[in-house]
Amino acid sequence: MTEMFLTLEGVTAAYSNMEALRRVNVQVEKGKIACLLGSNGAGKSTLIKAILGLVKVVEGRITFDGEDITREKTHRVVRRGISIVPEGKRIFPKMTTIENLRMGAYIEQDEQAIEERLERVFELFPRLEERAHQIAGTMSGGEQSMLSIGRGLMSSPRLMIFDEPSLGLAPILVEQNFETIQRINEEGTTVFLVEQNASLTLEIASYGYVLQKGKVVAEGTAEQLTDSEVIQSAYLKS
Amino acid sequence: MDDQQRTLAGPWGIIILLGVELIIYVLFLALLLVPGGEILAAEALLLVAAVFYFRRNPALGARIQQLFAAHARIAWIGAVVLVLLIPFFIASSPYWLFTIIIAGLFLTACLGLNLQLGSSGMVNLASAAFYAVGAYAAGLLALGWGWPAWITLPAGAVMAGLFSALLFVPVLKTKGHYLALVTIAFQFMVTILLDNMEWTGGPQGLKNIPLFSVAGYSFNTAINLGFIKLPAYANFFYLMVLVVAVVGVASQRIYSSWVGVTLSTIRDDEIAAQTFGVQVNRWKLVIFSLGNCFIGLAGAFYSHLVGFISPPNFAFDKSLVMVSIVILGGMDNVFGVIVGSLLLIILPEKLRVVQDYRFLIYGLVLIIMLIFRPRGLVPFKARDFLDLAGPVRRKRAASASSTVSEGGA
Amino acid sequence: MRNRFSLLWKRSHKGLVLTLCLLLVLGLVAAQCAPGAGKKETVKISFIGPLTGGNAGPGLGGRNSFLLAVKERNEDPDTKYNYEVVQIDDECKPDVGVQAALKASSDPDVVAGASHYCSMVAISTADTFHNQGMPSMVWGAVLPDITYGNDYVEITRVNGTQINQNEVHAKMMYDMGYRTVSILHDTTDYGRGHLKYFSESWEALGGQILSVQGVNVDQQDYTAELTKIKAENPDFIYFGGLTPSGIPIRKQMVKLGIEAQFNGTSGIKNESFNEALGPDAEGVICFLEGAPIDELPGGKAFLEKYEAEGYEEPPEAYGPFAYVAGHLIIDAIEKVGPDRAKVAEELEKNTKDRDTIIGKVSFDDHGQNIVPLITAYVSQDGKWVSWNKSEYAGGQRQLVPPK
Amino acid sequence: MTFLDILLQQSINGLMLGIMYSLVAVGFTLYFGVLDVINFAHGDFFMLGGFMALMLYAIAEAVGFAGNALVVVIYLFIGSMILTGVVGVVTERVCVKPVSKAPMLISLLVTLGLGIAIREAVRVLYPRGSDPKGFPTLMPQGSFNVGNIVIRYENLIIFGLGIAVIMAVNFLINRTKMGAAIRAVAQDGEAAMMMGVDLDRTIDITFLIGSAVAAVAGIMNGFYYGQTMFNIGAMMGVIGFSAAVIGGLGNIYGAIVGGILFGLLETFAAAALPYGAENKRVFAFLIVILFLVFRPTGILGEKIFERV
Amino acid sequence: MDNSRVFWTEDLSIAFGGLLAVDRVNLDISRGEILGLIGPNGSGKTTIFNLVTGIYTPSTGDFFFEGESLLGKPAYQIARKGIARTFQISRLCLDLSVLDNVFIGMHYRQKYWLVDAVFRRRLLAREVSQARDRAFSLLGVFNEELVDLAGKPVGTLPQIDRRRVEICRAMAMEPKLLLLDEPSAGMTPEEMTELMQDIKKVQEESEGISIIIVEHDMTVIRSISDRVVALNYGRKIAEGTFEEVSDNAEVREAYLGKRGHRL
Repeated sequence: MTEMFLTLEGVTAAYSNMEALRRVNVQVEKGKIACLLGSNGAGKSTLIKAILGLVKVVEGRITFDGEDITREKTHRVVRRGISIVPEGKRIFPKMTTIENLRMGAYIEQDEQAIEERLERVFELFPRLEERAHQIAGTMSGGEQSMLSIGRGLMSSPRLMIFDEPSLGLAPILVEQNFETIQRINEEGTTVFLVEQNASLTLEIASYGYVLQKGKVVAEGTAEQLTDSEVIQSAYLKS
Repeated sequence: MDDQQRTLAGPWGIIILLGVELIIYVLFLALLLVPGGEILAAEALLLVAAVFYFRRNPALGARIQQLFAAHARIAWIGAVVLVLLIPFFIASSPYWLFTIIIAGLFLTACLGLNLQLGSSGMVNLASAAFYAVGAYAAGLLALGWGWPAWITLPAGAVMAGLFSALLFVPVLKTKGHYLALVTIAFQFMVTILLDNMEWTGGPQGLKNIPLFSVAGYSFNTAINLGFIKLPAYANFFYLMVLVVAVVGVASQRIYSSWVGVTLSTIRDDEIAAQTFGVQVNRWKLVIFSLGNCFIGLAGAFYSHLVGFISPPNFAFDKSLVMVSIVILGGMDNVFGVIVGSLLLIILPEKLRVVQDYRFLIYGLVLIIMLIFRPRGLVPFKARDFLDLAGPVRRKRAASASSTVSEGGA
Repeated sequence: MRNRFSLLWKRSHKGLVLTLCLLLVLGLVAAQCAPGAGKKETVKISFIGPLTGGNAGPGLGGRNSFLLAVKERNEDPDTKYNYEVVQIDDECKPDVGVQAALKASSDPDVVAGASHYCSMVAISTADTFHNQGMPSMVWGAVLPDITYGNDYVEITRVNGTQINQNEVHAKMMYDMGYRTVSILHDTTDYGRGHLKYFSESWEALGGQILSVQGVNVDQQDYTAELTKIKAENPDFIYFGGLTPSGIPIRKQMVKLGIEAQFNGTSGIKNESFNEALGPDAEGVICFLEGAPIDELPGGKAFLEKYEAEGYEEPPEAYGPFAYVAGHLIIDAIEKVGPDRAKVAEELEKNTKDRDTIIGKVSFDDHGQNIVPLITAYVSQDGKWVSWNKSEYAGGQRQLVPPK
Repeated sequence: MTFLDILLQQSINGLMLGIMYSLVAVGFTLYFGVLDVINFAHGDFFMLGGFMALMLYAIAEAVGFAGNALVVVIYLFIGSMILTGVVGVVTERVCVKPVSKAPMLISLLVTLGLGIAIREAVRVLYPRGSDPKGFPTLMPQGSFNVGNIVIRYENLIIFGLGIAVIMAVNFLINRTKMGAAIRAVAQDGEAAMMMGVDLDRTIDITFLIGSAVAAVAGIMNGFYYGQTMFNIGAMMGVIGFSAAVIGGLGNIYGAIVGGILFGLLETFAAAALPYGAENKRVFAFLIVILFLVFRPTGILGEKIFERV
Repeated sequence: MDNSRVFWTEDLSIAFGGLLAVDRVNLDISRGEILGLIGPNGSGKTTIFNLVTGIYTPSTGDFFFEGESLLGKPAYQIARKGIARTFQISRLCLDLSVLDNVFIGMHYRQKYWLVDAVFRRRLLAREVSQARDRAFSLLGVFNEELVDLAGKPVGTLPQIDRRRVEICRAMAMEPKLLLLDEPSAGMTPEEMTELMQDIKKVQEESEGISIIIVEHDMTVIRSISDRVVALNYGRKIAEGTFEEVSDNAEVREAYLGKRGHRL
């Protein structure tokens, strides 16, 4: 019996009349990397916002670690141990690198722990240590992406959600990011990876869902999905 | 439905329609003529009850709207007749007649402001300054050169339009909060300068501005019709109705024309408008000036109504009242501006019964109304061109539109 | 017909419609059921003044004094009528004033009234009262034009004008040896009026004006203007304006260490000035029309009665004038009956040498009270003391001497 | 007095005025950051702060609490800051936040209405609220001379206090965790929530700080000018907003620069221009308009790209 | 000069704060052609649209329409030359009716001015009548039902209809070059197919119109475009038929990551 960490049951949600989710069922297994694939506008971001309580969930239920978190306020959801690396990095542009990272550990009170985590992030991204006192908005896209991931790690989360970590990055950087994600997972954090880039994602993920126009159109293990026609026809190529 | 429609189209429909108009009219007159604050409370209660009622029964409201749409002409005639009869019913109270004239002036000015604020999205918190320009232009021309009011009235409007040029650059270069601040700053500059300049009479303003008179008939004479004696303000009232009619029809026609569509697009999305060939800057300047013309016209009228103007008449709080009228009434909506100006000019007068607490209540009412009806009392509705284009699509029009058409071809 | 109407008014609507009608009727009835009249015939008189806004202080003081006068007369068994006061706020704004004047005069029951503290408002409503034929007695506004700018029989004024005040002011200072003055005035009609009449009087005497600076009423900081004055080193500073500006000017003058006498006009003659400034008010001079109230018979009684009524606000400088206006108006009505034209005639023509708490009152043919007396006051130990009775006049204390 | 003396003296005057403008401008800047709202009632919080202090002083006198002046002053400042701050938070919750997502004009009008309500409430509820109210003299009244210039201890204290408050706010915003949350919300509210920041609480705190700082300015204003009045807030609001914009909206240093610049502008216009005293605001507002047109982001603001 | 070339850019570039969003891009399109513009998010497609419609001014480079340089011209003039566009995030005026939204596309053909608005109602009625018929026929190309919805505020319409209205608004300008920015965003596959047929129909009905379409959905691009240009990091990385471009290694890498060949 595998333990389901995060589950969405029949979740329907709407976001500014645009993207919508229709009765979505998704489960993330503890300690694994689950992924959610889908093209632009498929509703991936809405799904994440639904988990975080940023979008109104019309029906359905979201649970995390056995507890109902449907319609819970964002900061409470985060305090339960979910961390997010949002789409488009969403770093705080007028803060320095280190301030950004400290924001990531906002819910942590223990200064000692924060220092330790900072070191861990710097170990993971030596580049960030070099730029520790630079204003984040002036850094390159790749560095901002590292910062965003680093910031997500700072809360020492039990579940990390990545929203399109490949977006707008050079392929080499994308690969680096994915390697980092894999490493994070290996160190014990459950990962929910939401991506457009299917091939790389399926390489590191164990289980996946394909979202299209707000509905889950396919799911299965990474191998099943890689070979699946669904992905070929509905998502990537014609 | 068909049966109902046929009935509404018949004579019974007309009677019901006139009945509705009459009820509103009586409530309005009662508000003015019954002394004391109880009537205000009673009608406010009535209004709130009606709002809730219509919200729960939207069909009834829709049907009344259809009724008005079906008999637009009769509805208009009825309304005009009722308006023209107002002086007869309140002949005993020049005070209320005067207050209604003031409401009419604010209506004129706010129609101009509505062009800027409502139709094109340009914030103008300096409307009292342009009101002042119109008033002073009229007053100075009348006093200095002895121009008759018939010329100073449009001259005041034109001067206000010309003065708009002072703000042309800021209007194009700033938006939102920043434009608001520009116009506030301009407003303060104008009031301070009016106090300090010699040739505008300084703080003492202009005195003894001649009141209206036509061919020797002074508007300051009471009208004696034999069976009833109307106060002198009745003259001004009818002139005001004329001015409001001209400005109102012009506003409504601008709204229901290509120009209205263009302005709406500029308001909603300047960039999209540009990419469809709209000369956004030119339109903004034209409308800004035109709106100020209307405001200036109201100012000039005020000069000749009271015969005395001075800087405190044109302070920032007047701008606020005008903006409140437009926003509270409903932006880009001539009917909304009418409702807004009647409400916001008459309400403080009725609130006089609570004396000291008047402005506290006024402030609170403003906040509450804005929180609960941020789109105004009469919200903007999609323009309906289908009627204008003739009978071809009548059938379609009936099914596609639920709005009241006000632009008769 | 039921059928037709039922289209609009279904049965379910009926209850609501009925309730609404009932409510309306109730409202109307309630409105009409005003408290029943007493034995005497009721006559309405109006009081108009600033009851809200920045000038509400003196406005409310005037109102209370006026109410006191009316109360006295109503309690007097000899009066023929029962008087009811209609009080209206003019916010000290001309356009609101016109509406207020119209409201009062539109009511045919209102026979006469005391109106206006602010000059601008009084000027703007003169025409209105004239057109409506309602007698209006100005109780606080001081611009000469209010009475001298027209020939209306309806307009009278119980208080003096800026001209009287400034003549006396200039003369007194000149006689004491002051020669140079720096003038501050607010940019309202009130301040500019004082500037005009004081400059005329002062220059006629041969005094020298070092500088004239206008200030805005909503200003808090006057250090820039005062620093300039400090450099000019005048014998005294003249300020034409009201208390809200007067307090910070005096305060900042002290703080900047300007050694010069500070004189104000009637606009600062109120308790707030002394209360707010505390010891800094010491030695400030101002002028007010009329005799010092507590030196006249009846004046003390007025103050005591005012005190006894427990009004929240003090009567302020012009309260006694409003009080007198109330009495004069009622006197006229008692004499000629509640008829506007007769009352107006009576007030303007027959108010001669009347003894009041502000001294004798006589109207000239413009309806202006020719007050024989202007009183100088000096702030002494936190109170306005009339000059002649003060320790300054007695020599125990010293003003800031001329250079 | 020499020309230089006058210049120096006027500079002192301008700085004193400017420091109060700065304190009000800080509030505008904070609110605009976190809620994108221009709170035109802010000037009335400035006024309210002064009246709260007066009320607290009256209470202290009534119960016979009278330590030395320093204790009383501290009590007045802290008490008024708390009370005004609480009023600020309550009004934010009730009036400002519900309309912060509405079109800008609505929020503008609501805050203007709020300003009217606060002003009138003070006038009606405070005993004899329409009169100017004197402030107790609790500051040391001595002075010393540098050449011909008079420098008062009181001025030094108020100026020092103003600078200290601004530095404290700066410390709070830039050096504390709470401040980090406020800045994060200002830059990207949603991302801040994703970090676990409680958005509502952060906005509350911002209004608490903004109102409390305005209260400080209000009390300083009272001590410095010796009086306060219920209607001084409206003009202060407009000037505070102008100062915030001149400095660069959303930037705390900008608020200081803008406030002091506005104060100096007014002072020197009054002192140096012909008819300057009566027209100084005309001049100052003209500068505001020029700034808005030619450098809308203010002296210290950054350029913003409009995304299409 | 190739006469059939309607529009082309020369080394078009723009930088935002040091970042080259569009880097020396050369595009050209012939009369009647449909050009697909593809590339990952942030590769500069929309920015190119913003440049050639005059919303941004290029840092360097130039662009030509019918042989004439439009560099530095204000947006409304460029529009009047015959370039119309839609927006990625719909920029319709949601409070206005469908008809009003389409009318704005006809804005600059109307000779009607402020004075006419007040005094010449007959003229207006005539013009409205014509414009309405044109709008109806445009809306009718897509869907007869849209005609019935003409009086409704756009905000009440479903996503696909809004897209259609937006395209109608652009078509109402009778443009010679139409720029479509992700017309299918936020639609179901069925809706998308429908919309693509519509676009084809539009092109058939208006002879000779050229279309540049930015699209994420490869189905759309394949089915509709004559030629495809791929962008990455603001640079053009490939050009040719859909097959050529989609087989291009650099494109696959840009889209799918380095190991994209596995699929």
